[in-house]
Amino acid sequence: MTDQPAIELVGIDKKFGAVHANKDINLTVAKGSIHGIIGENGAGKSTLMSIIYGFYQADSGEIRVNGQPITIRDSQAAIAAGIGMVHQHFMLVDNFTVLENVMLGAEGGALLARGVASARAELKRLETEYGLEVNPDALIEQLPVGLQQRVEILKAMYRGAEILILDEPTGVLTPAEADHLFRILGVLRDEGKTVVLITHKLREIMAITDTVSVMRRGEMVATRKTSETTVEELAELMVGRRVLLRVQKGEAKPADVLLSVRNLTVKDNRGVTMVDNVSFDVRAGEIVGIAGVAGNGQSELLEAIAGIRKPASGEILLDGQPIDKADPARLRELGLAHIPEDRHHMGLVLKFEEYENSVLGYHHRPEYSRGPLLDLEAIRKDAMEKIEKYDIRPPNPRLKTANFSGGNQQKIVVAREIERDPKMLIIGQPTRGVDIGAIEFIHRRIIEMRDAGKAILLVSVELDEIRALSDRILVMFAGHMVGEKTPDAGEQTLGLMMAGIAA
Amino acid sequence: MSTASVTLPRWINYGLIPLLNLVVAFLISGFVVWLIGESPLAALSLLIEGAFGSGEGIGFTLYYATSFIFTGLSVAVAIHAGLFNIGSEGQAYIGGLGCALVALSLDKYVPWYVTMPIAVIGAGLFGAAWAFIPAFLQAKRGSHIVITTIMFNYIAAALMVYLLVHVLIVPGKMAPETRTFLEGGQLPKLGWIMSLFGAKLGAAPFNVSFIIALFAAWFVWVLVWRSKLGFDMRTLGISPTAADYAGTPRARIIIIAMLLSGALAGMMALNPVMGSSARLQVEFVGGAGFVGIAVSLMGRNHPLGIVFAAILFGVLYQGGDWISFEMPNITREMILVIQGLVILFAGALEYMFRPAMVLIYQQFKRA
Amino acid sequence: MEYYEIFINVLSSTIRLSIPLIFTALAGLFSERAGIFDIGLEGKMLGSAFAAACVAYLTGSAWAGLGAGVVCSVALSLVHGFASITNRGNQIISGVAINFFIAGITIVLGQAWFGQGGRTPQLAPEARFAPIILPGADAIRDIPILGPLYANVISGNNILTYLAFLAVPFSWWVLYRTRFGLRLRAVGENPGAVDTAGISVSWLRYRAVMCAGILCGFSGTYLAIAQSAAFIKDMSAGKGYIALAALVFAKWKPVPVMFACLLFGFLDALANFMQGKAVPLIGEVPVQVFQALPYILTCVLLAGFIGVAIPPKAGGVPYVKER
Amino acid sequence: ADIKPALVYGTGGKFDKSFNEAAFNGAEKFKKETGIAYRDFEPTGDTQGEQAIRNFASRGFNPVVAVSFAWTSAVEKVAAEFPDTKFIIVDSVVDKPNVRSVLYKEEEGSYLVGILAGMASKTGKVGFVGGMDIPLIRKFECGYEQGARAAKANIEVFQNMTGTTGAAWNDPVRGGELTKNQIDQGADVVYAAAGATGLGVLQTAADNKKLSIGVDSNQNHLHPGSVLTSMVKRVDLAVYNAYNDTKNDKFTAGVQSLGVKEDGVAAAMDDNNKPLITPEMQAAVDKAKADIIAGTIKVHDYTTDNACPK
Ligand SMILES: Nc1ncnc2c1ncn2[C@@H]1O[C@H](COP(=O)(O)OP(=O)(O)OP(=O)(O)O)[C@@H](O)[C@H]1O
Ligand SMILES: Nc1ncnc2c1ncn2[C@@H]1O[C@H](COP(=O)(O)OP(=O)(O)OP(=O)(O)O)[C@@H](O)[C@H]1O
Ligand SMILES: [Mg+2]
Ligand SMILES: [Mg+2]
Repeated sequence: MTDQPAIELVGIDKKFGAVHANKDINLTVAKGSIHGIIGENGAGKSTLMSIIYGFYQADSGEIRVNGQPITIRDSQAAIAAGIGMVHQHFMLVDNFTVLENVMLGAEGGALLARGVASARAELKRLETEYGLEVNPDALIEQLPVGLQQRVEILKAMYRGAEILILDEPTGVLTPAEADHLFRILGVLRDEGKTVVLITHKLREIMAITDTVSVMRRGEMVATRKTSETTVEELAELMVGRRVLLRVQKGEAKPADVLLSVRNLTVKDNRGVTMVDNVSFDVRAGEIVGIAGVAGNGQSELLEAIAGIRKPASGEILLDGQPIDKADPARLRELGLAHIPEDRHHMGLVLKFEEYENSVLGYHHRPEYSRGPLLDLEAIRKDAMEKIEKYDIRPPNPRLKTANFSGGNQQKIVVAREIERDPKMLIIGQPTRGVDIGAIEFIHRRIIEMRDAGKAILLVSVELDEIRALSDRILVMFAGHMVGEKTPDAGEQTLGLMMAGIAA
Repeated sequence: MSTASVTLPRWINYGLIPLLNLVVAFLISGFVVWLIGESPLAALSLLIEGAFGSGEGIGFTLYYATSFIFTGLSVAVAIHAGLFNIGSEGQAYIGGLGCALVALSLDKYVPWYVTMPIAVIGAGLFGAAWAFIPAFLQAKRGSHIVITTIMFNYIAAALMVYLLVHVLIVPGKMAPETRTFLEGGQLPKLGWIMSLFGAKLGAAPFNVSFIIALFAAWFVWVLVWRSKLGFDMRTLGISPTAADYAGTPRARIIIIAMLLSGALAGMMALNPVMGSSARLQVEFVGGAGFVGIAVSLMGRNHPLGIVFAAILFGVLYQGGDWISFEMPNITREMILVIQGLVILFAGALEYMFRPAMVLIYQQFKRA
Repeated sequence: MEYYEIFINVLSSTIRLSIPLIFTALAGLFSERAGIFDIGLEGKMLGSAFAAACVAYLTGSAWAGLGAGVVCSVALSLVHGFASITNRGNQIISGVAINFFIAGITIVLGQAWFGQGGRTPQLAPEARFAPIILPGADAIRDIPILGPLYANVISGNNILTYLAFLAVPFSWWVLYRTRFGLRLRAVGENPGAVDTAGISVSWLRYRAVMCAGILCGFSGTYLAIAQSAAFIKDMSAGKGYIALAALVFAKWKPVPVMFACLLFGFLDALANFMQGKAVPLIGEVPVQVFQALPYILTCVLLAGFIGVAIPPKAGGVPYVKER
Repeated sequence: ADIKPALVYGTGGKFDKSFNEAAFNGAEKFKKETGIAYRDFEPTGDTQGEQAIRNFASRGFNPVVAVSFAWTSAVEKVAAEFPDTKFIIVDSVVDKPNVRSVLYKEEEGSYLVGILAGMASKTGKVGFVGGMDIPLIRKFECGYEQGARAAKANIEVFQNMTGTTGAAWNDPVRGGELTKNQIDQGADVVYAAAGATGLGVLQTAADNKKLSIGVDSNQNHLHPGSVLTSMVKRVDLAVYNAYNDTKNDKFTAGVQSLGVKEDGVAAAMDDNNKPLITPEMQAAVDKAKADIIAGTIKVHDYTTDNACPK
């Protein structure tokens, strides 16, 4: 075999309307290597990979596979070229079996009957060869995320991928599961296959990649041999300036209990128990962080406390009075503010103008209304004040919210919830999809709130964020609180707890 | 690159693009006319002549427009709450019952200006009541409101005929209709408005309900863009999850929105029942409820746009009658054809020309 | 009249009235399982009925009529596809538009061509699908129980009736046993999965709506040239919507769809049968009650008092990759 | 006087082989005889009649004939607006000095065909399928029932109405289903008074080798050998007379009701149904006719008390 690079990108450029997601990208991935790509959220990593996989079309630029320039019009072409991809957001049919998902698009014949047999055989082979075991007849919706991801990998392998792209595969995995994944990737590399691994967790990069490329704001800013670089250098490249990986904060002065959760059980829409008999307190003047891998019940817990999801049993007390029956509107009255995990679908109405979102949920308040009508002057004035105070750009309350960038969108939500000066603040993924500048800003605001004697409950899948902000850390696994730790607890111990291996 | 997230100036979004859609709809209609073997241009000039040729023509145009304003608003209010109410037809039909009952019981005793407000309420209440069950089923049971409202159109038809044939009919009369209302149950015509422009209204039943319609349009504007309820409705309509987060009571908003929608549809009955025929007749709605869908979409669900779109359809109806009279080959259902095409191009295909627009627009900006 | 006879009569009437529903509901099944809602079934049915009647009248051949019906309905499906797949328009609005357009155009053309108030001329027997008397039907007619059942219910229907009942297992087979079916079900649940598997979402959905078109063509044809002998304006009379309700009620599954449609057909038959008869306990009931009955029941069923149905996940949502 | 006659049909179309076609024939007859052209209009929806009538009047057409009760209120209004124009309304009464209202004693005609049905029926069961459920149609049904009884005292009469909206005049599918129902229940003669819906009735009767009775126009030719007779309602007379009288300045306002006596209604006899009509039947019909004219038989009119004697 020639040692042509597996993938070569020349001048790839991609715009999404106003957003310049990829700017003239050049990249070379050597055959038989694990190539890491890091970058802030929104840097353009997924976009770039989706272009290689033929999911998006580049506006301009050339793709070469094994030295051959090829045009990848759709994923079919990519698959034909031996490229497989595990997407950041899984591309599985929930009510299909593993087998059906694997076969989809590679059924081998107009009738299913024949394909099924061979597919089973092939799955067996892959299982034994790479230790990718999963029951072929299980329904996807009944599999834990870890296994779902495995199905995605199987899909790629089944199609005989020589080049495997994984887009932030570890976001949904415990450290232990991640390590298992990395072992598999190692095997693949030794088989001569090429792996492209996207993540923004530096630790993982250092752990298994041979080469690493850094993206920032849609540009490819650097490529390094992993052995010749350091975490600090990468972090700096990623962000464009020195980063203080820790936020300064003084000692917490916890006062009396504000929020207390008692034997809370919450089910999701499918009726599956996601939060199982959980109890904890949050005191005024402290930040309680809930660590855990995505999908272990944190979302449901937040929604239950915020009054969006009715608990199955148990009780929630705010200032001693039960609130598990109250709806979000009522809770705001009681001084409980909520920064939701998903700003695009919950925190904001993207089609609204900025000023409308700046009062979403509070628009019934007397100061914003005259009788049954809205008091637009008051609202716009108020919105403008927040825009200045939080440096939201562009400073235009009449602009459609969708046209603000993620970080600025997040600032709109944060401003709205914090400026109401609540007693209790519950926060989900405060900095997801937000650039570092905004991250620091938002972190500082949160600390200020604490020092102002507010009670704060913080949920984040970013362990670093949890450790940076929290005064106490609760670890959640499979709907249970598996334990409490102080921020100085080691990543190792927390990681084990997140994996359900009690500490 | 995708043009979807490029923002265009208002005059293109709300002016040029709807206009383009409309033009295409008309071109195809013209083709149909040609297919029948008549001259599209002749038809067009007849359309104009019929609709604007005389004070009477204009009167009829505005008379039809009045009904369409009501039904258009009815559809729009529901759409803003994310509901597609195809039941305006039936709600208007039942609204007619409410309006007629008021007229029948009061016309002997009081003058029209006393009857009217009560009739407005009666019609509104009955229309709202008819919208309630589908609303409730949607809110509490999640049953598809599009289908339920259609079903309720059929049920309304059966109910009304039963009442007209067996209860409200004047004994010994053939036609299933109520007795003619007396003065006190008839809405005065707006001849004076016409005479301001030196035109004569003639027999056209253009009446005061037109003014009520304009008032309703203003009311809807305030409701949707200036009131807290409207804010809740729009939040729910655009993003139900955001509504949950904001603590907007979904079920209640859905029901309120549908009640308002039904009430507006019901008030439409004033125009034909008290304003024109002065009696309740079988099938008096005559499809106005469905026209409301086209009107609302044409008008981008905005009251002002709806008023204009309603007048446009008034022109189609009046002019259409003229055409079908002069060109016996072209029946009045031609309007349904145009209606369908307008809904298709202004509604389902509203973005067909957008990418092109964006590119052209960007060319201009460069230059 | 003797009860078993009544039963037989209502049953045969039920079947006659269910056929258009079955074809139409199956049409909706293909479309909605692929994630394309189709309120336009009503219009497709009406349009194909008109096309079938015209062509059958002109050519004097029922089969030519069927062909025309199918072509017309497929063409309409493509319009719906163009609006909702290619242009990502609102599927419900597109369907409603088609319904209006057809409701008008059929009358306009019909009146212009035949001058019978939007009707098409009566068809000669050979231009219609005549009842097929199965072998031995008359022979065993007088055997108690089985005789009437075979002679009046099983035998004596037209070819389309038998096709409708064949279409049910066939649809099941296509959906669950073929590659096309697998992909079709997938695209209705998660188009992304189909797309990343290298399959064109648009083309797949276009094929799905075309299947819908073909089936609707059959139902329309049945209305015009099998069940009756001409096209009559608005002859679909809301059957398209009722078929949709049946589809929801049947939770988007072929065999249950058939039973749901038979149920609605039965109601209609009962409505006709009960007219002018005294209902036990209640006594004489106004005609209108029976005429409204199917519509009322539709709502009752949709209210999901028989268990709520979950539509295909991606249903009604246009597939958008780039915001 | 020279006149400009106009004609507005009922919904259902000019060539409905029934009601409207009869009116059309009347106008044609007048045209043939006098050479005076006329203008006609086919509304396809209930909302159109009024404007059509007004358009004719305002264009100086005179007289204007509106066939169908559906245009009652329309004529009422327009007649007031154009006092010098003469209007003729069929099947309904409008009390205005310039309006002639032409009514038909459908009960009498229906009585005659009822007798034929009663005599032709072997099962002792006959059927009636009406269009829209309105008093007018009940009137047909009632007369039919009385006639059938007169022929066979213990006869059973099934009756169905097709629908509750204007669509009921235009729904042969349902008409056919209802007919099939009645046939399944044993009816072997079915009388259709349902406009175009009737076509479905006659079709189904023919398909099932049973007898049917047409209405308004002579429909015997539609399915020879299956259509027993037709209750012809001479709408053509109303139109023809209206034009003629106006032409000869003999127009009279007020109510004209045409029954058996005036030849306004009759049971159609021609070569198409000759084989089906036995001499006894013929005799019975002729006798009934005579009795009605003589007044010895009084056929009850449903619309007088909205009830039918059982
Ligand atoms: N389908 C889309 N339509 C419009 N804009 C998009 C789309 N996908 C991504 N973008 C924008 O393109 C930019 C790059 O997004 P992308 O998902 O590639 O970043 P990323 O590096 O993968 O971020 P993350 O680490 O959060 O996955 C962002 O600004 C995002 O908002
Ligand atoms: N849901 C959305 N709909 C439309 N456009 C969006 C959406 N989300 C993001 N965008 C577009 O993507 C652009 C960048 O969004 P993104 O979330 O990537 O922020 P970013 O690039 O990370 O910038 P920031 O540093 O503020 O986070 C926004 O300016 C916006 O125009
Ligand atoms: Mg990404
Ligand atoms: Mg971002």
